[in-house]
Amino acid sequence: MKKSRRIFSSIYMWIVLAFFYLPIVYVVFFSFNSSKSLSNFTGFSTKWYEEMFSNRSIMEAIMVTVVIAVIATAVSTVVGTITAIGMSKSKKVVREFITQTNNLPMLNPDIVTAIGFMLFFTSLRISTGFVTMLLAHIAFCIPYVILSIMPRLRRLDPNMAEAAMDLGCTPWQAMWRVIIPQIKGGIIAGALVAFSMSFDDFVISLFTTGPGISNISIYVYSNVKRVNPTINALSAIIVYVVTAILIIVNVIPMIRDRRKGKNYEAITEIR
Amino acid sequence: MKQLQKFVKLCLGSAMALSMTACSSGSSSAAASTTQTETVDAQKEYGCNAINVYNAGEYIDTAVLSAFEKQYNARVNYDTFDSNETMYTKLLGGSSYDVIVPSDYMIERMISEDMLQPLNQDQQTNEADYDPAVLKMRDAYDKDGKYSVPYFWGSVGLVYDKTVVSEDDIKNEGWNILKDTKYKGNIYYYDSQRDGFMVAFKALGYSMNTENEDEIQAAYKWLREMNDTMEPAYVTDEVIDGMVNGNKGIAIMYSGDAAYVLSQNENMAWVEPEQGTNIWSDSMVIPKNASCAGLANEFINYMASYDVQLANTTAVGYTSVRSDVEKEMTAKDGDYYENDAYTVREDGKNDEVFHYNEKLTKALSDLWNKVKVQ
Amino acid sequence: MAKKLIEIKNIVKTFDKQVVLKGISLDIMENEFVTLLGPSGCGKTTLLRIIAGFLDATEGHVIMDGEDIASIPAYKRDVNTVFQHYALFPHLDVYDNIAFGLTIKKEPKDIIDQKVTRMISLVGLEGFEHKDVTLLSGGQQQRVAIARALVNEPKVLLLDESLSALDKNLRKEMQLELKEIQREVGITFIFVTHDQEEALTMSDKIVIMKDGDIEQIGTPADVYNEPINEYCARFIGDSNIIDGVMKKDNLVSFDDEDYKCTDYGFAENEPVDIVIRPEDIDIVARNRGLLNGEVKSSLFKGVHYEIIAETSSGTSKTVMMHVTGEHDVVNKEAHERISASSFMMDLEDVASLSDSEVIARANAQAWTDDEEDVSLTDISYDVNNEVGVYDCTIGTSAGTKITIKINVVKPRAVEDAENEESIQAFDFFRTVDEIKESVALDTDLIRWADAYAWSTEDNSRVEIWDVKYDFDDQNITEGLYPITFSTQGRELKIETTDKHEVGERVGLQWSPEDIHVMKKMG
Amino acid sequence: MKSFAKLTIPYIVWMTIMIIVPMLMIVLYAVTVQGNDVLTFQFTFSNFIRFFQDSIFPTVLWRSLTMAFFTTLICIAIGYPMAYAMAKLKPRSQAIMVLLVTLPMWINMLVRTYAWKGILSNFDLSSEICVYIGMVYNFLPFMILQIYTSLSKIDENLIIASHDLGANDRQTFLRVVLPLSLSGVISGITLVFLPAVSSFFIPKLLGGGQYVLIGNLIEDYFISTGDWNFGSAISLIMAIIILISMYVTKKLDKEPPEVND
Repeated sequence: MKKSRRIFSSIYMWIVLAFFYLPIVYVVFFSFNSSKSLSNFTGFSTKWYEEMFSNRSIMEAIMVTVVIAVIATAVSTVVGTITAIGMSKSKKVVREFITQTNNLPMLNPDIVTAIGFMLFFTSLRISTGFVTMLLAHIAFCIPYVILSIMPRLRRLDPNMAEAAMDLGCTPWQAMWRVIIPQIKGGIIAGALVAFSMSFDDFVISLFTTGPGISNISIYVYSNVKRVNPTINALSAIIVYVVTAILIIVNVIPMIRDRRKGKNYEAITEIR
Repeated sequence: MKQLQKFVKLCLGSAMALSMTACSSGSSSAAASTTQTETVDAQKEYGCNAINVYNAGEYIDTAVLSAFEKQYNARVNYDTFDSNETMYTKLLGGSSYDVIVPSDYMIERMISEDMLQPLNQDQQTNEADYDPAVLKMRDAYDKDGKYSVPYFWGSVGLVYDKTVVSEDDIKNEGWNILKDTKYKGNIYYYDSQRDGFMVAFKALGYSMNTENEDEIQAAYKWLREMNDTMEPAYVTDEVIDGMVNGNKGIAIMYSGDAAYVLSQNENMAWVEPEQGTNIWSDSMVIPKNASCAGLANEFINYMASYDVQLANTTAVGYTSVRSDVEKEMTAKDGDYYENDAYTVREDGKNDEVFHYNEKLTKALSDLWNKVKVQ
Repeated sequence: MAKKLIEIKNIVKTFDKQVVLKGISLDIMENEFVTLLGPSGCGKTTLLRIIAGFLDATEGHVIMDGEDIASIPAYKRDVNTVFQHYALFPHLDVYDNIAFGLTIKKEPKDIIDQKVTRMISLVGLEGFEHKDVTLLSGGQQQRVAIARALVNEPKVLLLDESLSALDKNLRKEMQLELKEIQREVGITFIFVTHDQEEALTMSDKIVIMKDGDIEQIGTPADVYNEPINEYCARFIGDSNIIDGVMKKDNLVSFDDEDYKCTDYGFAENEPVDIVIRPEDIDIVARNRGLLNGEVKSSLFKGVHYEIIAETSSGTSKTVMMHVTGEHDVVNKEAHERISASSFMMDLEDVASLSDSEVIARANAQAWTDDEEDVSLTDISYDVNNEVGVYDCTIGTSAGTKITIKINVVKPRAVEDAENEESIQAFDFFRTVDEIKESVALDTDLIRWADAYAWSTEDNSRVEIWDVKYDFDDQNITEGLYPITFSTQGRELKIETTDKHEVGERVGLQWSPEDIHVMKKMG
Repeated sequence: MKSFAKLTIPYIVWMTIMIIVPMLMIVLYAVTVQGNDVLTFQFTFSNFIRFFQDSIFPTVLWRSLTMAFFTTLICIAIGYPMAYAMAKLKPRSQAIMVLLVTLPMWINMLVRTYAWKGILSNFDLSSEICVYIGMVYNFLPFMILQIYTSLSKIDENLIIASHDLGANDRQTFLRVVLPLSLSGVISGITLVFLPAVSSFFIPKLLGGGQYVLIGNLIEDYFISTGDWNFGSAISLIMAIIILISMYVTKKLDKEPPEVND
């Protein structure tokens, strides 16, 4: 009986996973279609990839997405880290104020945050574009960075910085040599979250962008009205890159573990 | 901030260079035909070398943009909008464009709100070749083309699948076929307050420029009934592929999109109901806050030129504003020979041009949202 | 005698080819408090889980009331468990935790209420019925866990290291209370622990386990007084365990002396382990006891003193320390000073000599007039792989230099055949200041003399236990000083109520029945 | 450590400008008349009155809430067994499963929704079902991961203890596992319900223009109609309702409901 239940639950898991991967496989499959159709596979071709790489708007959208994600990640990580460290040593009132305010963009629906930015920029007569989009991205990324660093700081011995300074560190050295190394995990996690938030963002970008500046999401949104197989190619490429990165990040440590001789049976077990 | 912008431009520039080389192998006739023209250095000539262009979606052969960029050693940032209203709101939101392509009534509104700058007439050289009917329409909202140069023109009508919809029904019912329950769930309704209401007004025999509250309410009621009984899909540019593939039986379409659909699917037919329709034209204008007006003027003139109009009308199916291009397209070996939708009806006695009317626009926008929300 | 309740027959348990239980057989009586005692990994918890039904035995049977319970799932067994960290349900309050088992059995509400209330008063938690269990103290949680198990009226209560999470005082208190509860409810308790004190206090029967096997079963008195081997002796109580030889019946010998005992039945000259409990040794005047010793340490433990007496010394080696005066080299132009000492080294170490090793051994350092440290960058030496005296120059980048001697010698180790140990050390040079500045002189002396001791049996390292010298390090002057390094000798632990000073020479006395002789292990 | 406390100052300034002020702008727009300059605003409640006067807007709001509610329900129904099955795997397989569930989330949401558009075009499904598929697809991983996290945090000993006290598998699940995993379900609800209420590109892409939700309405009033005041009022109403429902959900977390079997 137990065995049949295990078989049932693994079948169930594979069905759910199939649901998750169906559209991804579908879009990758049809990105190699020789015709425009999304339902008939008429032959293998890489022409949509060629077309995509020669499409300036797509290439620029990718560029904008990456540049914004990189800058927003860098800035929000630095600001978030510094602020989190400051918060850990601040009065409770200040800490609460920042935490609560940070919750706003995270609890608010994206669209509300987005129109907030839009109203803000227009009221100040700031013409929207790359800079406004970047500012908005930085603004919604920082709370996530702080959120992922704070728990690590809380776990830190509160006397750590004092101990470092007692041993002759300046406050800055204490931060660099003692605090930051210990919250590194949180900082990296925060940076990753920030990057993926920025990379995937659509709603906030849509409302804060200006002439000639689109990221991948906006490009897809404004070009799906007509059948546009270059979007399949673009999607497929995102799938390739994400998969490759995740495999590198996740599987390599697993293989390394395996070499050390841990749990050989694990991978075969899900089947 | 300046530094940052510079950096980004640099990045974008390199990406562009990469794509440009690939682009140059593009197949467009426009690109080929403009190569003989002498190149101009925009930076030297106009003090700037980049323009932001804001046009309706599916409204251009993008190859003409690369050709322009090459010829003027400039950069064109090309964005598209769904509706005139979206475009207008975007401008209010602080986006600064150099060339936009709104419809007649929107230009009327923008002129009245002092949002446009006059064109440099010295740079405009194509007026002589324009269709007189188009110029007549233009003069109604922009006397002598002080602010605008027409881009495309057309009407609104019904595209229907001859294998699904009986020709008699269409002829007899006109717009009211959209309420014929025989075709329930088989309808694409155009998602635009102006066109949406136009159909209702015309079906009821009213003017689309009415200010009469009763007539507006009657039209709203017509639309609600249509919405509640017919389960239409509200679409914009999706309708093009939808009808090419024959997904639904009837669609409200602009004549240009219809011409393209007809050219792709021989089962499709076009009709402009006798009850009358909206005759419209879209024109190129330069907003007050344009940052590169000189090059914008040049761009407008370029877009109105024979080669470019030919390339664009070939690609998208909208009717050219140039008589010579229009003639070529409808000639025996033209792309739109005997294509009903390509030639704009000029003698419809119930046909109207839409005029901007703040009160009406406001009322309609609210009512239109309510219609769509089933 | 009481009725047999559980019969454990030849239980074998393997996990991934690793044998955790090697065939355990054990009888447990009704109303008995049994303790499974052993270090972590000995299989005691596994055995408990097999009884509870959380694990299936690979081989063997658990028979309860004459019925093999292997096929009965955990939730149908008349057995309940108090878990190590109690495993209280955090989403239920005290009352609901205790009532859990009864609710599952769908007992009527009033019966549940009655039983739970009784349990709550049994464990003394009146007034805590609706407290959040996560907010209780460790002792209170413990009581809830016991009540939750007992309310089901099991035939057997299993306790898995149940007291280990409590602090020491509370643990003592709970030991008594557990015993009290067991007497009151009159059921069998099987208690798993690694704490011998808990086992001795509460149990009717102690089962000492090791590596998946039972070593000894007996009453607390049995296992305390008559451990069957070194392992059991070490596990139960503090013991002096000495390697010895059984000369003949009633005569045992260790450290070259014969002692009377009451044990017999061993082969002649059979090597054995001897246990003498610390409380059985009396301290008497020197030469009045069975053997003499010197008090090495004396710790006051409240009621008694715990004294360590050394009865025979370890292996030792004496070296000379050459104490010299100031020998800083001063470099006026660079405002620097440098100091270093000559040193001796083992010929065997020459091959692995490095710059940093030279600096460390020579205790070389350089500093400016402002007492800032200066790094030593310029080190040159030419040491051949043979015995001899070599020059070595150490200097800074500013050109401040000092020359020292490196004396490469063949070490002469002292070997003690009796103890099977060797020790070696070198003469060395130091300045007065270096000795005065030393924070941990014994450690420094060992390092400076490169003192090292090892077992000649297996070459393993033996700790240098003692450093003896006869100078006052704060008032030392130039000259030669002998230093003796030695390893640990025979030491006996004694518990006595009399106070004895460290260094006191005493006699030690016990009676023959205090010696317990055990067979050598496996 | 006063010197470290000062490090928060730049962010407090930034936060005030970039988070608080924009939120206040929404409130300001919501209570003023259209066409005003920021500085000469004219206070009004008419935007709110307009919203509630016309049954249309509350209808859309209600539709969005019910849609989000059912999306959340479906996500729990599919996600709970999935998370449960995952938590039962061996640790290494769990890690791989988590990776497999996470991977699609790293791919742009629009891209994934666009992919569904292609698949769904092959079937003749009502636009409502298409929107549900899109919603569930996009938000299910959040639910699974939240529930999985809370399930994998449950001390194995509690389950053993439950068996020990006489509960069979089903009783153990209902009385121990389920109540203890409720916090994961609750945070899953937060992560699904909230974005589902306001989602606008999923209905737009997959609903074929036939399915208007509150997010679409807001987008419309901001992007095409250009009535930002009314749009702000709608957003404000939505935000308040969401905050209230979040508050209620959080309350639920504190007092797990009685389980009767």
